[in-house]
Amino acid sequence: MLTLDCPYCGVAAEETELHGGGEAHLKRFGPASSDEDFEGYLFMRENPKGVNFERWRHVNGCGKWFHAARCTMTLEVFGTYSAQTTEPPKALLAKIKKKRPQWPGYGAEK
Amino acid sequence: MSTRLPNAGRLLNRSKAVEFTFNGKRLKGFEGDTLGAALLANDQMMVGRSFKYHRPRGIIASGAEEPNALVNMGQDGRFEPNQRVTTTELFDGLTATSQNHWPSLEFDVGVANNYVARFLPAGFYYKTFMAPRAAWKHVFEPIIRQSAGLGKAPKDRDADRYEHFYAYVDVMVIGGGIAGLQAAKAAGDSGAKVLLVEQTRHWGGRAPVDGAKIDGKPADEWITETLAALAAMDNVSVRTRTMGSGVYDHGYVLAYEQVADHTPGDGRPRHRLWRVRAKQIVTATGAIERPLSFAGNDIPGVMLAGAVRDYAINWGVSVGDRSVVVTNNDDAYRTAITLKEAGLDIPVIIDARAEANGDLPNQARALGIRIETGKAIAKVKGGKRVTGVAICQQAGEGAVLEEIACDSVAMSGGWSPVVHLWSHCGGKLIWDTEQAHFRPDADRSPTGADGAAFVVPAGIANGAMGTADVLVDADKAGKAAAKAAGFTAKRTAAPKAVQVDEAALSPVWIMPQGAGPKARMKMWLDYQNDVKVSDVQLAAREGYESVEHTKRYTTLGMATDQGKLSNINGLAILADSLNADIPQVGTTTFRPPYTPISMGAIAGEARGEIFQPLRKTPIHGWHEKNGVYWEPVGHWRRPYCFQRSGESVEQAVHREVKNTRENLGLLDASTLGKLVVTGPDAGRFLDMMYTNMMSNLKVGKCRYGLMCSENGFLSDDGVVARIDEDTWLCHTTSGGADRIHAWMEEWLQTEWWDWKVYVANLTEQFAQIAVVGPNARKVLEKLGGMDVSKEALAFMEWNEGKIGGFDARVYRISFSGELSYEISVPASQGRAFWDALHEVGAEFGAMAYGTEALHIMRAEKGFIMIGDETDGTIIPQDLGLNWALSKKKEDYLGKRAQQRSHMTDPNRWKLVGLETLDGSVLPDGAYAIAPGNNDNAQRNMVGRVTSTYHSPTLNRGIAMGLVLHGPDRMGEVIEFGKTDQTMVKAKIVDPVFYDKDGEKQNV
Amino acid sequence: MKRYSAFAVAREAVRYHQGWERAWASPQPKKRYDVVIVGAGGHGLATAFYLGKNFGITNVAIIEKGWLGGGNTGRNTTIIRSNYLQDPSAAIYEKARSLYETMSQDLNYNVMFSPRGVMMLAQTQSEIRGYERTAHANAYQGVKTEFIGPQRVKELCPIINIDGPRYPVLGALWQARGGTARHDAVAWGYARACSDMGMDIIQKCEVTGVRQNAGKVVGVDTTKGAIDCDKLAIVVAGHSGELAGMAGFRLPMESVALQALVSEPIKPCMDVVVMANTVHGYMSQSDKGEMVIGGGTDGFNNYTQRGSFHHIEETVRALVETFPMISRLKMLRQWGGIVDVTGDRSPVITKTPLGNCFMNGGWGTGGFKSIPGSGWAMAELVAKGEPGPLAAAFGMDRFKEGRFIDESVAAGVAH
Amino acid sequence: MSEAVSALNNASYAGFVEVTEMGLQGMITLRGDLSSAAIKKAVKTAVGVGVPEQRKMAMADGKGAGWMSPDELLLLVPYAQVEKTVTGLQKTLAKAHFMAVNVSDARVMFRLKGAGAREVLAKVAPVDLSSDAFGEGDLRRSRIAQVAAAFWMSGEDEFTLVAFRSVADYVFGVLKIGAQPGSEVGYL
Repeated sequence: MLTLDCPYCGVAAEETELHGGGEAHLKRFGPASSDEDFEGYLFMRENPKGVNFERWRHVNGCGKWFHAARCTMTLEVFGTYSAQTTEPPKALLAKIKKKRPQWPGYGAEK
Repeated sequence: MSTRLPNAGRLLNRSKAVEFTFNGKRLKGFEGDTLGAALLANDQMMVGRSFKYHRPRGIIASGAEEPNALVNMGQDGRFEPNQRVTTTELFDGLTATSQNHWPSLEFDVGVANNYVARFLPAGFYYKTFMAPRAAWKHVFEPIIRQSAGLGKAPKDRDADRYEHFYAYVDVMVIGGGIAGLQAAKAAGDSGAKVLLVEQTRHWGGRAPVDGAKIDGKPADEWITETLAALAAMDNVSVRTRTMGSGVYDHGYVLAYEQVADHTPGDGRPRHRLWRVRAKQIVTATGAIERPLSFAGNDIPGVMLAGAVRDYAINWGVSVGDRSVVVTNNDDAYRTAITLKEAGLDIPVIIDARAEANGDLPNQARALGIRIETGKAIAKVKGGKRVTGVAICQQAGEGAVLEEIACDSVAMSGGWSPVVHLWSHCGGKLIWDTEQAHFRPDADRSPTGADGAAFVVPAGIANGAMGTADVLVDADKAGKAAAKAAGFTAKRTAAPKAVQVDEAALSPVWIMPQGAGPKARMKMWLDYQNDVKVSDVQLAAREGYESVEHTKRYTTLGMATDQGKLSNINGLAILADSLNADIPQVGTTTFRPPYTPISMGAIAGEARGEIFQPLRKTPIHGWHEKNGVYWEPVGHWRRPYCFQRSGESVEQAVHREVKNTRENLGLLDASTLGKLVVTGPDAGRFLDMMYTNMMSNLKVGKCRYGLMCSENGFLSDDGVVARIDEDTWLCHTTSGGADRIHAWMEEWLQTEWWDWKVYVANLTEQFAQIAVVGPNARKVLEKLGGMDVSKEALAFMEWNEGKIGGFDARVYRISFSGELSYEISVPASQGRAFWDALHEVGAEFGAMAYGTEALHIMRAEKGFIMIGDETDGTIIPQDLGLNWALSKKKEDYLGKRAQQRSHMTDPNRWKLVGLETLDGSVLPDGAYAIAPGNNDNAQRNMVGRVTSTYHSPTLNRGIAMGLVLHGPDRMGEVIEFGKTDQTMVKAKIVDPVFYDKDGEKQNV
Repeated sequence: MKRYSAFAVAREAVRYHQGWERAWASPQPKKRYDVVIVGAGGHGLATAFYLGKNFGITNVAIIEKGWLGGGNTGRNTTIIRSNYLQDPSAAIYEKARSLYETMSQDLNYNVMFSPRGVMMLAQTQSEIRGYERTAHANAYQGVKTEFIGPQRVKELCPIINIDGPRYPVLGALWQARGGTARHDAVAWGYARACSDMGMDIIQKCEVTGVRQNAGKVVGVDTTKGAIDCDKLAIVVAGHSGELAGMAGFRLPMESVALQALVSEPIKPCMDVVVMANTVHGYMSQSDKGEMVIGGGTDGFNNYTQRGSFHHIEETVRALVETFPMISRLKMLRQWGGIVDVTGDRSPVITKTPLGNCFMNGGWGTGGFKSIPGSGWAMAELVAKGEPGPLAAAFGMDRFKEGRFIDESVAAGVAH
Repeated sequence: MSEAVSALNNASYAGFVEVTEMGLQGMITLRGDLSSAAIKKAVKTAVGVGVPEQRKMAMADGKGAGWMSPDELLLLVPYAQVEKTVTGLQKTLAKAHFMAVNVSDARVMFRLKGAGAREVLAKVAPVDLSSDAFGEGDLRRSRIAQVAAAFWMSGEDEFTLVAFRSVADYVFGVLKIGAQPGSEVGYL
């Protein structure tokens, strides 16, 4: 039963107040894009064992979308941050790296 | 025989006798009894039958670990199977019956299995019952099902109610023994908010039974004082009858409070399921005693030594006049001493160890009890109860040295910490060779949201076995938990206790060491599922080497006690068979709940009318009073039609269609989504949301729009009205309002966050009523207040003002092909407006109609319906809606997806109208069948029916469907297959069946 | 290998069952195999079995990180049905169902396939339409199903509350030859048969790398050393992403927890399998007497094999409403499995960017019921290098082309 | 105009806590940049209180403003004054990017009153409602059993709760069950 800190409300929202929105920081591809890029955008997923960047909506709450960095093996939450960004905050990446020296880093799988 | 001892029983209120029945027999007990204690006090040795062999089963334990003594309890709405008698509080009028036998507990035909037990080893059913093929389903399986299962299935609806409760604490302490009490005290002293729960109704656990002295006082005194101290702290709460049943991620604990099980029908909720969020959890869950594996260790009267002691001291029950004690450790001597001091006979203590010279054995000797070391039980004699034991050398193969008569056997194989709650969320274990048990590995504890440990084991649950150690460990645990929760623990010393010095146990996994196969087939590991030493050895022999394989192959530990007694013993046998160390073999995964919890408690208050939210429009009440036949739409209920007396649903629908076409129909359209989109970028935003242009819509006008998912598929449609320069009102489908609102917010928040747009969902602010039919204008004119003439309010225009005194916004749109106005008024006035329309409209033939009439009328007009023509795999192009796909826009959600090869494939099925040659109604969902089969030998299909109705207007069947190259095949006749393999012929036609030129709606 | 039979059991009983031989060998890996299959779950073992049976390929190793059948094969609710809507799904699930019919005899291991019948309740108008559509499709796909009315539902399952206040039962899609089987036995039976054909099942052996050369797989590195192979088949369900990562390609998949629970055992009260998709819950009664209950998947990526309790709550809530009598039963045990879900919630049986590497996964909630059909189709793909008719539609290229196999359209969630 | 009626027309239940539907209440959803001077001024003129802090409800003689999200407030005014207030907001904010809509009829408002009010709510809302965590003026958007709701502590032993109009019966139903005599928890 996850709890995630909503960066907008400042509450530790619990899973029943949240709605998961899948992988974070996907780049949208529109009409001019290649089949590969479009397929990647809509379907291909990192699905990592370990640090995962994902989207959540505080649906039974302020209604805002936000981002979370979470470990899919331990469910540890490294941090949550604004939805209005195209990549994780540097400070958060540093924090994760410190906690998980083995972690290849954001986007390393891509 | 087992009886009640005079004036013993620390938990009894002897002044209050309690009556209950078992298998119809009227019996007496006392307040404070468990059902188990009371049954034993009445010499009810046998209480049930085992799962597989239907062997006689008696009470073996005194708590949650009891595998045997399960009964049917209560009656009718309060009947419940598989009640554990050892944890069931006795109350006046309790009724219980034994389980899993026919015709009676004493004479059970199922016992036949026992006589052929030799032919029914573990997994025998995997090797047999294979021929003839049909026999499994029709012969073997039914027999197995009948003889399996335990209690009877309840028949009636549950008479009780249940509820949930959310609590948030710094430290939750699970277990109310001296460890839990001390841990709670230590944590509470730091100022942390503490919740302490105990599964029974009593505090203190086993300490008082074992005669512990704490800070120089008897345990009972210390417990009372500590409880008083806890009661004095505002930051500490304590609850009995509340079991910590599961530990989940991020500090979520499930606690199961049995509020009224002991007072049925007193109006309180029966169970309350607590969902606790704890920063730290202390598991002070104690330990469970292990049986010893000797032949006949399952005969009623063979019990755990600790349990025998509990019954004597807590409930003043002697389970036998002559009790043999058999052990591999010192603790069991406490039982012998207790019984002896109670004036009962202990013919012998059989100790498998070479010597026994600890304090307790010496006390026993001093009391004149005979002690036989290095010995074992070769076999227990008796059938439905113990009559004696045969003694042999533990080291030998079981040659009988002596037979001793007795009526009960108290056994102890040592104690295993209760590590369930530690393990639920990933806590790991280490093997303690000294104590021969698994205990929590402090270095590998469960971790929480912050990645740090959040469970702290305390006392015996952490492997601290002596009273003094328990208190020190618990004090440490309580302080550690408080610290981890952000508090500073007080510098206080742990209470002191005299620790009886106990000699080490010697692990004994079978008795005697060299017992042969025949004897091993009589050594029970899992009493309820009838798993024996020989079964585990067989599993190992056959290659089911992983502990999971063995568990599943033999069903060891899969009974209702989840292996509380059998797991370690079984593991040891498996390890021995594989010549491996026990830690190498490892344990099975511990899963919640610790002991079973009621489904009712899990469901909580959600049943009947409030099982799920039911959404109601302001006009809902009128519908209920006017013969409505409901159709669930999401959480809404919409009128499918309104039946009049003697009318079938179909007749009602046809009446509603005809009346709407000929006179005046009124539809409650309040459930339609109404989203207001406003801001300088609103037009640009809607151009992305919809496939067609919305930015160029003129103020005062309406336009029908389509929405697609990013994957290209149609997801919603509706009429959009331009309210002012910056504001649009978007109608969605009834099911779509919340979904589309969320969809818009998602794009605004996560993709185009710099666009200046706000969206609000005003669906429920308004009641919306469709006024439809040739007389629509007349009724509005009669109500008066707004010019609704063709000139003032043309088709696809809207206007707002007053109608009949109501604040109204009027949209001149039509989904039926008739002259039609959709009028929205504030929800608070919705019902009044509806009534007014009926009143004023009476002379014009006003009549309510439902969703089915709506569907038929739109189908007659060839309008598509989201959810009928679409199913999540349909793109606008399939439905001939290309006109709604803007060519001017370079992008909209779904546009890129619609460029993929399969989406542009000319062979996609396309929308057409369908007319059966014989005028009949095509079956809903029928497929168009073409000659031949595909590579998987399935018939070739070239189309399907998406909507099909009897049209009362045309008095024939009409349908829409998707057909391969359909639009190019007008007039062609194709065949649709019925489920009975017969075919219906239908002609491909234009989907618009009625008023092709739209004259009626444009008047 | 000695055959199993009632006679064999009797013969062994005489000598206290001391004479039983191992059900399967546990060898050390050889240096090289024709085919290495990663994953000794039901799908992996079935793939191996049909490679041997249908194509005579027996120089095969099945490599398993843990214990055979220890993943989703041993964690599901054992439901078998083939009443799917889309042609490709109906084809492969019906193939699987028909193979289950004779599996006990084919494997000489009683997997207790029990065609007790599966019903999917229709509790809304749109469900009625969806299931009627499925019944029509099934009629021409060779799948025997029928749409039945509420009274028939009540006859078949008397403990159902067909006129609950919220969602009265309006009918059901009924597949009489659907049912259940003993999940562990399916894995064990295949394992025994594969071992008997001389294949090596290597347990406690984790793949740590996929060795490649010029766009082809040459072998795998494992915790028991390097193993060469001509062909590699990856059949690891929830762990597909990890293996694909080693092989260097991405998948349209995510791994989520799927939860289930059982009640304490009671005497028989329910002979059929009931699925209620409107309220999200399904239930059957095992031969042991436990009510076996399943629900939906968690809404986030998760490899812990633990689920969130509120999903259990939603499922139980739904079933207490549908079967009021279970309110006074108790939940004995809950658990979770990790299922891999694709973009259209249908599986992939597919070639990969590596010529001689093949992948089978993405079964989501449909894994157990498909095991034999999946193995059959996968074996053909591996043996021939090209998909046969059963697998043809399940290639991974469909996501690029937009050619989806979407079952959610009629049956709601596919369990 | 005709008589307007609220969802449950002031229905009430007296258990160990009193549950009352509050009848017609003016409610306005205001969205905009809450830190902007324009909004601050507009809110002040509209309801006589300042823009509330995060998760707070600010009330002053029958009017008030509740924090719903970083860009949304719920304004409370007497039902009869809603339209006037909305027009007022539109005037004062004419130059800003904002949204002000009347949601009075889209919502239902309940009041929980009595010593056990915290406990009744704690049965259906996953929120820490202990006195040290939730006090007068505190507001939270969460869920009530299975539906979204917002509630705030509007007095000693008193909560005010807002949910969607269509589920008024459902919310009333779960609150009544929780408030039934015999269901006291004795914890909060």
